[in-house]
Amino acid sequence: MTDPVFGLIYIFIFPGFLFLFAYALVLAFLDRKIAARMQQRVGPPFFQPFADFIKMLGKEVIDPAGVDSGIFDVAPLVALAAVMTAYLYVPIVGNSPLAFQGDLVVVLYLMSLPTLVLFLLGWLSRNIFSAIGGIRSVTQLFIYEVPFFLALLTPALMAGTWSISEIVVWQQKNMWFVFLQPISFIIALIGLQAKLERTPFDIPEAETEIVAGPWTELTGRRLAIMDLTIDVSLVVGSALVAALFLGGPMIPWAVTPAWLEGVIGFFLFLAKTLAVLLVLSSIEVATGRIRIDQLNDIGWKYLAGASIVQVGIVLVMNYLWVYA
Amino acid sequence: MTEMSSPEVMTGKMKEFGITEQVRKNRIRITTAPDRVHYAIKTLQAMFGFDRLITISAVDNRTTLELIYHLTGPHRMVVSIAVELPRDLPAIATVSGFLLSAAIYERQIHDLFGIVFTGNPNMNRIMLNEDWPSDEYPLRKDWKPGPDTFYGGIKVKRS
Amino acid sequence: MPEVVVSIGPHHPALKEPVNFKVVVDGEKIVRLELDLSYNHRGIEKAAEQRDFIRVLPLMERVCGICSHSHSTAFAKGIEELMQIEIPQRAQYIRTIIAELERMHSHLLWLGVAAHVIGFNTLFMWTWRDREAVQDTVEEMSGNRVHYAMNEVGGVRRDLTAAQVTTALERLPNLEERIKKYVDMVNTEETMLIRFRGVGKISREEALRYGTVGPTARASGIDYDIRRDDPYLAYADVPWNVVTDTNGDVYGRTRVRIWEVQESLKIVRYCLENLPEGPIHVPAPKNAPKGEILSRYEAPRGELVHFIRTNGTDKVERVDIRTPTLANWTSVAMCLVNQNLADIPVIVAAIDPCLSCTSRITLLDIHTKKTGVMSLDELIRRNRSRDHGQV
Amino acid sequence: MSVLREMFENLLSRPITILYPKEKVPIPAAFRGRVAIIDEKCIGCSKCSLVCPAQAITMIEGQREVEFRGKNLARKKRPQIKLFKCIRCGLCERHCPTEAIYLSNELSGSGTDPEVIMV
Repeated sequence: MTDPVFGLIYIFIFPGFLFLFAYALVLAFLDRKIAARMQQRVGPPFFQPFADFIKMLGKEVIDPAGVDSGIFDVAPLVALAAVMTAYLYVPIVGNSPLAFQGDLVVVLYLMSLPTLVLFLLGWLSRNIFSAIGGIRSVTQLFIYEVPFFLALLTPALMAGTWSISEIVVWQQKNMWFVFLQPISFIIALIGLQAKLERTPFDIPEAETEIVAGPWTELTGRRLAIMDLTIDVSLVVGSALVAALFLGGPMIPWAVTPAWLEGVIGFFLFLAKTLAVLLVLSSIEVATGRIRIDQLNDIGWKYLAGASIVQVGIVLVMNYLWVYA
Repeated sequence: MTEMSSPEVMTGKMKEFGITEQVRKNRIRITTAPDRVHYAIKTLQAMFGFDRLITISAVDNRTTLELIYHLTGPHRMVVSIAVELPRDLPAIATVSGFLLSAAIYERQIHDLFGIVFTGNPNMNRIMLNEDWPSDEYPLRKDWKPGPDTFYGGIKVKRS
Repeated sequence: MPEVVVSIGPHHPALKEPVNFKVVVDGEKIVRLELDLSYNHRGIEKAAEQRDFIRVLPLMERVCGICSHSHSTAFAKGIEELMQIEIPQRAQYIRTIIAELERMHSHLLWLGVAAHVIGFNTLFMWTWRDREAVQDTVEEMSGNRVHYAMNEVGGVRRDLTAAQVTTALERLPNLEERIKKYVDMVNTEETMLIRFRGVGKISREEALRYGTVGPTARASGIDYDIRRDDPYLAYADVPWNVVTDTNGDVYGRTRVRIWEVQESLKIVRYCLENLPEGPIHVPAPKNAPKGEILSRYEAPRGELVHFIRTNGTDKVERVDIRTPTLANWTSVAMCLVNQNLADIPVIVAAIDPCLSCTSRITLLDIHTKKTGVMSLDELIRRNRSRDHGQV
Repeated sequence: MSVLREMFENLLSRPITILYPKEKVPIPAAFRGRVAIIDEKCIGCSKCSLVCPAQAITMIEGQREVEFRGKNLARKKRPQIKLFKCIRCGLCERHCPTEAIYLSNELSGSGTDPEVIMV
């Protein structure tokens, strides 16, 4: 990180925020298009998410009676900022220069900030639907957080390092974690689906029961930013799962011209995130919303149990591997 | 003991309630006095197995208000018990005690006709809006929408 | 969470039509429910008394959008019976065809809505895509997708040409195969089972006591079906059977409705194949003789009853419409107690409420000052008192 | 899971939606659209205005020589239709002795002012 100009470009332009926003909107479009085509509908044009974002930015901002509009403006920004900083540590084109020991834990923490912001918005907007929605989003957070964290920490356990980039390097030398730890991969996908509050787990935003949950009173630019937060966390989540389980943007054999390796790595990253997106979309299309108490049973009985079993297996493999 | 006899026999047996006539293959019509309605319905339930209330219909035949209870049972016969009520003070005991589904029908008739069902625990509005003038009953023949009274909803110039 | 009143109000995404539930919720459990109907009441019974028999039929059709043919047929067949005129066999068959097509499209629409209510939008899109086949058939026969205007006192207004019969028959096999797929989807699809099984359960005795009608009652094991108990139109000589189920919950109602769609398809195919020749209309007299009749009809949602009294003129003296949804409201109120808040739309959608049927006088949304509604605990209190033998 | 198989089949097949402005929706022959009057045939008997449930048809002045069943007679009135009051039930078409008024296949459009007169 010697040359500041390269650092600025890295953060702001190419694999940085500009690319992040563009890719978030592309993934949002692809998600809606895949879901539409699976239901034999035509689906939106490619610029639809961008058009929604711009339109909502222009819409009038309505403050419900008795609501502290200051916090209502700041909260979505906090959520967006958290998720964007999480993005910096995820390897896009080869290792991320900002990587440090323990950035996996930072990324996981920053990823769960939007849910807390949603709860705050729900509680603040003095409307019974959003209050119930906010409580549901936090209840859901407690349920899926434990298995999700365990599933994402087992690769770190096996690779012996807490930095995502080093885990990716480890995977180049040995096998991808999707083959070594299949249970964690499945739990990571389910946890990601729950974190993004997509259909089987969109209990907080159940439009047929509590109108739009915490999102009810969000209007204008606040809604635009919160939507962008969810799209960005879709990119960060799928990039995280791609990096930890599908080998990230690295290729095993060295390629003579150094920059070519970066380009191939980038396209690998795109391919893997799209694969993860396809899985997430088909989960969304194939299932209906479950109730919060059912989620409680499934979450603690099956997900948590499976992730603990997976941790056990990883410890045994570590033990054998170290002494093999 | 629910007697599964033929319609003609049933009509004969029901003579005791009042004027009985067999309208169609499986329809029997009984006209009784208001105070014998409970007794008639309860015996029909017990003796002839008419356990389901289809509906309660109300008709305003200008001189009196008429209530007709339609009952049916597993034997697919339909009996209609008609009761005449005086126009000025129409009141009758509720049947929602032993026929639970009658609660909504009675409240609807109370809203639209003004027949008071004594004993129905929840006699408030179900069909009309809250600020409908409480003494006007729209489905009575002599009711005309007052030109100046406002019946809720949007103001419509009544041609 | 203290006890909180959640008003699933007159305007709510889950409700297609205005009904107001004031639900008292403790956390996610429902403690008490207050039900307020009639935001969509248009005074049809009063208006019907001022229209002669030709002009009253379009009004009867507009009692409800989805079951418009039910209302106009129930009314027309009541008047024809009072006038003692026998409509030709071909007209009976055409009315049966349109009635069963309406039942198919109403049930398929309901299946889509039930799937949408639990968030399973794929089935919602698929069922409503397949429903288009039924809608196209009906549009070719009657000229309109919703208000068919087929009925007239004395018969049917439009004849079915041979071309229409063949195109309709060609559509049925594909539709049958699609419905077959939905039947086993409903039985095996985990995402629906988890939300439908055991929700809003009514036992057979309770269903009888609350006076439930139609698929809701048949799902609890009561095999009441007016088409067989009190046969009208051409149902007596068409081979079909009444479908019942014993689960009594939303899952049972879904299965009953889908089996009914299969039965209706069989009826439509039978009627189309042996459609008798002959006239479609009999000249009806202008006035109906003095008399009264209880005309019963099996609408898609249950038993629809028109009590008609005529006084010798060309206008009806009184028509009292009791629609199936009105009869089912008591059972909804009862089976919602201590269910989850998330299940309200599922249980309410399970009786397939048709609000425009239930209420019939003009009213726009007035924010209610006094909640004058049937509250649930009165029902329970009286119910409990009844159980102790106090009649 | 049968749903998965069908989902991926749909993913590869063409969507079912008809892109309305480009591809036209096929309108069946019996479609009840906008009311239309053939002025030559109309004999001004005002049956349609009597039978119309929505009272959308009023009779206005309209002298014309009309030929009806071999005889020609001078018609004094002809029907005038308020387009957005018409509910397209087809009763006028049914009761017109000379098939002068009928429901065509065009769409009848929509509007809020019930007094709009169809030309």
